[in-house]
Amino acid sequence: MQGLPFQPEQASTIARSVDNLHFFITAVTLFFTFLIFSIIFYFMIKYRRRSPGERPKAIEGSLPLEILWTAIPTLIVAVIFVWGSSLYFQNAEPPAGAMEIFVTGKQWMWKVEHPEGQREINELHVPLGRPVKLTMTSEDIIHDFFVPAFRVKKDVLPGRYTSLWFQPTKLGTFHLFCAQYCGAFHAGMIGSVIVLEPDAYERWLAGGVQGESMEAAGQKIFQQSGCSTCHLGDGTGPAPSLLGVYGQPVRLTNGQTVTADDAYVRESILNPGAKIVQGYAPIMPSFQGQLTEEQINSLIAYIRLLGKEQAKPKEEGKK
Amino acid sequence: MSQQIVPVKTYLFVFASLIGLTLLTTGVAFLDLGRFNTVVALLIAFCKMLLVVFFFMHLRHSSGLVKVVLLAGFFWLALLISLTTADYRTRSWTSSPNAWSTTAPPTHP
Amino acid sequence: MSTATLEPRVYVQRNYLNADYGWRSWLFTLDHKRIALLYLVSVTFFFVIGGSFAVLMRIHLVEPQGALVQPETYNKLFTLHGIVMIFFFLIPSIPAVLGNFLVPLMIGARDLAFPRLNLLSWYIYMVGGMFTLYSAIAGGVDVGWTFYTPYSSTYSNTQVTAVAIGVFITGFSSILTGLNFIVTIHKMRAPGLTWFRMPLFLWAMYATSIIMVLGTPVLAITIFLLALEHLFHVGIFSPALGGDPLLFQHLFWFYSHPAVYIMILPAMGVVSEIIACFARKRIFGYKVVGFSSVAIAVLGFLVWGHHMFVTGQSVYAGLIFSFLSFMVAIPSAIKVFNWTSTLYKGSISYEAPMLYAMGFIGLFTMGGLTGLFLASLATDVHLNGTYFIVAHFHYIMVGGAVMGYLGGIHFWWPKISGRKYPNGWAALAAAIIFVGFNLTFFPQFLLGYLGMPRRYAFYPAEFQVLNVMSSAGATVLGVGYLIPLVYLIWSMRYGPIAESNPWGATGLEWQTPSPPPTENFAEIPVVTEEAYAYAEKKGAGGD
Amino acid sequence: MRTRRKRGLAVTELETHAAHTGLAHQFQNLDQQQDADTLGIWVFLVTEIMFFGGVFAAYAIYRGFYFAAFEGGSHILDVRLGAFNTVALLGSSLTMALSVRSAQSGNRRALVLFLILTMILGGVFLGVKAYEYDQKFVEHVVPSLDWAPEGAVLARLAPGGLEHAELYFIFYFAMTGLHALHMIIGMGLLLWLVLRSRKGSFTPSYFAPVEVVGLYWHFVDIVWIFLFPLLYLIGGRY
Repeated sequence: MQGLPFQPEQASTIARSVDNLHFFITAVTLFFTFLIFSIIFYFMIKYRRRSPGERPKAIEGSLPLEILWTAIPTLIVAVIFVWGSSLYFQNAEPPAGAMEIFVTGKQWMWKVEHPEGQREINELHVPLGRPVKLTMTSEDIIHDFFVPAFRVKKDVLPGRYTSLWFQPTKLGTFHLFCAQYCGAFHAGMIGSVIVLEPDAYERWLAGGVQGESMEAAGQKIFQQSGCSTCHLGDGTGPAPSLLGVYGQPVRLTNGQTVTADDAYVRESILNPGAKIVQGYAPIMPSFQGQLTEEQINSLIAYIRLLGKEQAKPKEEGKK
Repeated sequence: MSQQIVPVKTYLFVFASLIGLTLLTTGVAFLDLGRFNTVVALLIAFCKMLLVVFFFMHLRHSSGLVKVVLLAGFFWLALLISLTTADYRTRSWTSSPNAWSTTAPPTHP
Repeated sequence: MSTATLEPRVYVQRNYLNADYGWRSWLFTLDHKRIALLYLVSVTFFFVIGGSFAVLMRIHLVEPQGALVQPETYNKLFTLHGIVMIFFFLIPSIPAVLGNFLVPLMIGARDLAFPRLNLLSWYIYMVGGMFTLYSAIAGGVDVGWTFYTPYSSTYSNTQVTAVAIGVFITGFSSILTGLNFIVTIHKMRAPGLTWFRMPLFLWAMYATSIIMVLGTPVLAITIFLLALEHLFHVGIFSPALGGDPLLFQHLFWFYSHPAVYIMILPAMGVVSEIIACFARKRIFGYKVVGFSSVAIAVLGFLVWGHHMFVTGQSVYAGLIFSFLSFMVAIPSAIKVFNWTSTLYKGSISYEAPMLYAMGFIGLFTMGGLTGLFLASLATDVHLNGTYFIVAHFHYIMVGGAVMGYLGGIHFWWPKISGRKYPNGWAALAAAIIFVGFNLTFFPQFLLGYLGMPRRYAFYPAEFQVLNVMSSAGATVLGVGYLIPLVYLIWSMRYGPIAESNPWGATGLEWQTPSPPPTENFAEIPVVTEEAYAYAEKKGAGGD
Repeated sequence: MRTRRKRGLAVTELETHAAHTGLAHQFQNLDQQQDADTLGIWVFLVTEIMFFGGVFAAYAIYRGFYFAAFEGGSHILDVRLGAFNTVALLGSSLTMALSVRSAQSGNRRALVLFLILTMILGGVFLGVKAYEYDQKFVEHVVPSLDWAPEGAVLARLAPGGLEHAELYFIFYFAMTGLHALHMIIGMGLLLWLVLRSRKGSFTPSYFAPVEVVGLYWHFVDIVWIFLFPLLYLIGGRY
């Protein structure tokens, strides 16, 4: 169903399915509201007091009725629970091949970086019909990335990555709101998501302010910050090689294994002592406070690239 | 309220056990039991608590209601801790980027 | 008036109101009924304060760019509205006013188990209130009543510490009240008053007390840690030192979700009393209704994570919390069905308290059912943090709890004051409140679904129509709340004298004179029948 | 309400009721009052469990995250002092239990003696605690106020990450501080008991205040029983 009064636009693949559940619960709500209201009105008129001394017979209650009206709501909420949860889980993970965009929230703006290097503020350009995954973090406090037309929302937390994904199904400009109160101009932390035809998107990426790609920026930081001195590609340096590492399990000195994901890479940059790769000494200095969130994002983008392109055969996990 | 007068000997015996357990828990800390160091320490603390509660605080002679009240306290504390850790423990089950999932090693390394 | 004192009057019964005079006799009283009146005056004061903040907000939101104040001021308005209404009005409203007045009367005792503690709770509450008022006067606070870190701990430079101290202190008032009720209900019931002969209001107060006693300390320690972080800039909940902001949310909602049940359970108790009385019927499924109160109190502790579905909580924890949130809906539904069935073959009259009770059922039903949208993971993602939430919890906490509170005040007013109020005005006020409430908050459901986030000082123009409707409704609602204030105060002096049992209700409190004497019962009563033995009662209503 | 009553007429039955020693007017008899008092203090202790429970829960989460840092922080503390304090506090619990016993059996001299002994042991605990706090300033491991660990201390804290070690010390001070605050309140209550029992207020049929304060004191002891291993004994000491 679409185009009802007081219905927000459906502009993503999940919007329709979320709305279907929404309408189902609305139907349940309306049904029971009218049921209760009409029974009450009926009883209040039918059993109104006719004489002041009236003493109606006591009714204890009724076990079958109690069971009935425990069972029916239980059944209905079970349906809603299963429906809502499965919908949520189906959409919890982005499909493979989703394009990735980095989003950084700060009081009171949204900063967006496309892997190709295009940057924008309070605007997010995306192509129609392609799944888009946002990797989000905050520079200060908790914000929340909310696009009503896509029915997606996720808090953006400092010191941590969260993500959401959507696949736009409609061209146009849609509201982007901050939905987690973040101080004085919380209401001003709004922007728009602009959905373009894929070729228009390509044109947009190419045009405007030319920035270098995130990987290229990351590579520069990798050199300038001295990462490349120790993280030698052939693994002979004092620090592990980063080739083929991203996305793969890494064994640590304490015997545990972690996956080298965004969070791990980020932590290793900011708090290197926390998880040392087996066979290496904890000698890396912390880069806490020396790199901006955007620089870290670029570094991660570069390390992803290293992970993708030249996987070392020895440690490669089969998938 | 405890109507019974507990013999001094019982109190002294409980006290001696408490001291013994204190020395034990301190001693065990100097042994390498891996993750069991924490388990043993908490177990000993729990035993000490039971001794204090049952003997010094006369729970032994208290009404069932008081026992239920105390149990409710611990039950709710368990709810608070278990449901909170349910979040932290399951964050690493998804592959979406999630700093806390990997920042968090198991509670008892 | 002057002749009244000269006239040799008929014997005026000694009661708790005329037992003693002077401010000392009130401020140092140990009488639960007088302490209840102290609370009545103070919660009314805080209601007016919190309400005026709401009025300012609704006026401000008439225009998309904001009609009245700066965004910073708007943020302070909604913060103080929330804090004052929740911690200083809703939580103490029914428990501390009606509960204090009625619990000893209903169980046939002379006072609560610990009268000094009871007075102390009021002082603690007032001290907490003073800190909060101070923070409002000294520049306000803008962190929202939820105090989310790290904004509250590190970034806000408003009066966070003062308000944290205020909330911390007030928490102990609620803990002590809950403790007092639990002990009183366990240990001081009159002979013959078994658990299953207790009025359902007492069951509700008992369930509420459980939450107060078990939940509030966690809020206290959380606010304490927050204040510590705010004062010393250490990283308990802020990521700068490795703290986790979500941990604050867990600890905060561990109390603050059950706190919703602190507000609604007592109102459910009040409604049970009123419906039984005005339908002249025993509550349908008495035991089920009683146990469902306790079930709500217990299950209410297991659902806090539904406030955190989009905050980065693990999806599996979200699954558990979603499931448990649906569970807690069931006892609430059972209650509504049982109240409705109580009317069946009753003898129903429509005095003002009954109208409030019916209003409660209607609004609570809508509020409860809209909760289903928020317990369900997929729909909550869209609605979380929008006006849908605002509408939902106002339906529960204002439509439900305040309706119940007003119903209770109207029901027991003859007992409390010894006077009657004009029933016509009261019925009119109930109708105006019901209509005004729906006009104010129903548009907010639509706003939320359309995607307007809450706590916005200004908003895109497309949301204006619904916002204007909501503001217009708020003026109706405001008038509705003012009317009872006027006629209840009027009735204290000019209202007709109330008999001891004007509604013909069962319950020990109606067996005492109106108003009751200080010691409640000259002789401790012996209970021989169930709570709502309306069928056995002979004769006409009223005596 | 229109007729002002004279004050004299306002005398209620409260006073006649209270003539009974220690029986408050709202109770029917001493048994009921004692039952209520006992239940009241236990319910209060449950609120205390939840109060400390909140900070214990937070501690548990962070200890899981930053075990190495917490281990390092723990090793800065002096186990001997912690163990000594545990023994002192357990001793005070013993003397407290004996005070209640003396009150039960109506031995007023023993009651006063044991109460004073409890206070002395509590004082010893607080003294040692104060010394430990002072040491933290010497070692510059007081979060926010004096945080500049150096030398051996720094070497011990560094592997787990300094800012996480600071988190450990926040919990150290918050938890022991709250505990010490409860001790100080308990000492005040003990003093009040000593004064009352010297006046002979307590009899074998009425000693609820002694019992109630005793339960509170034991609870504070239990908190420490958990704090000791959780703060002093993290990880191996070998």
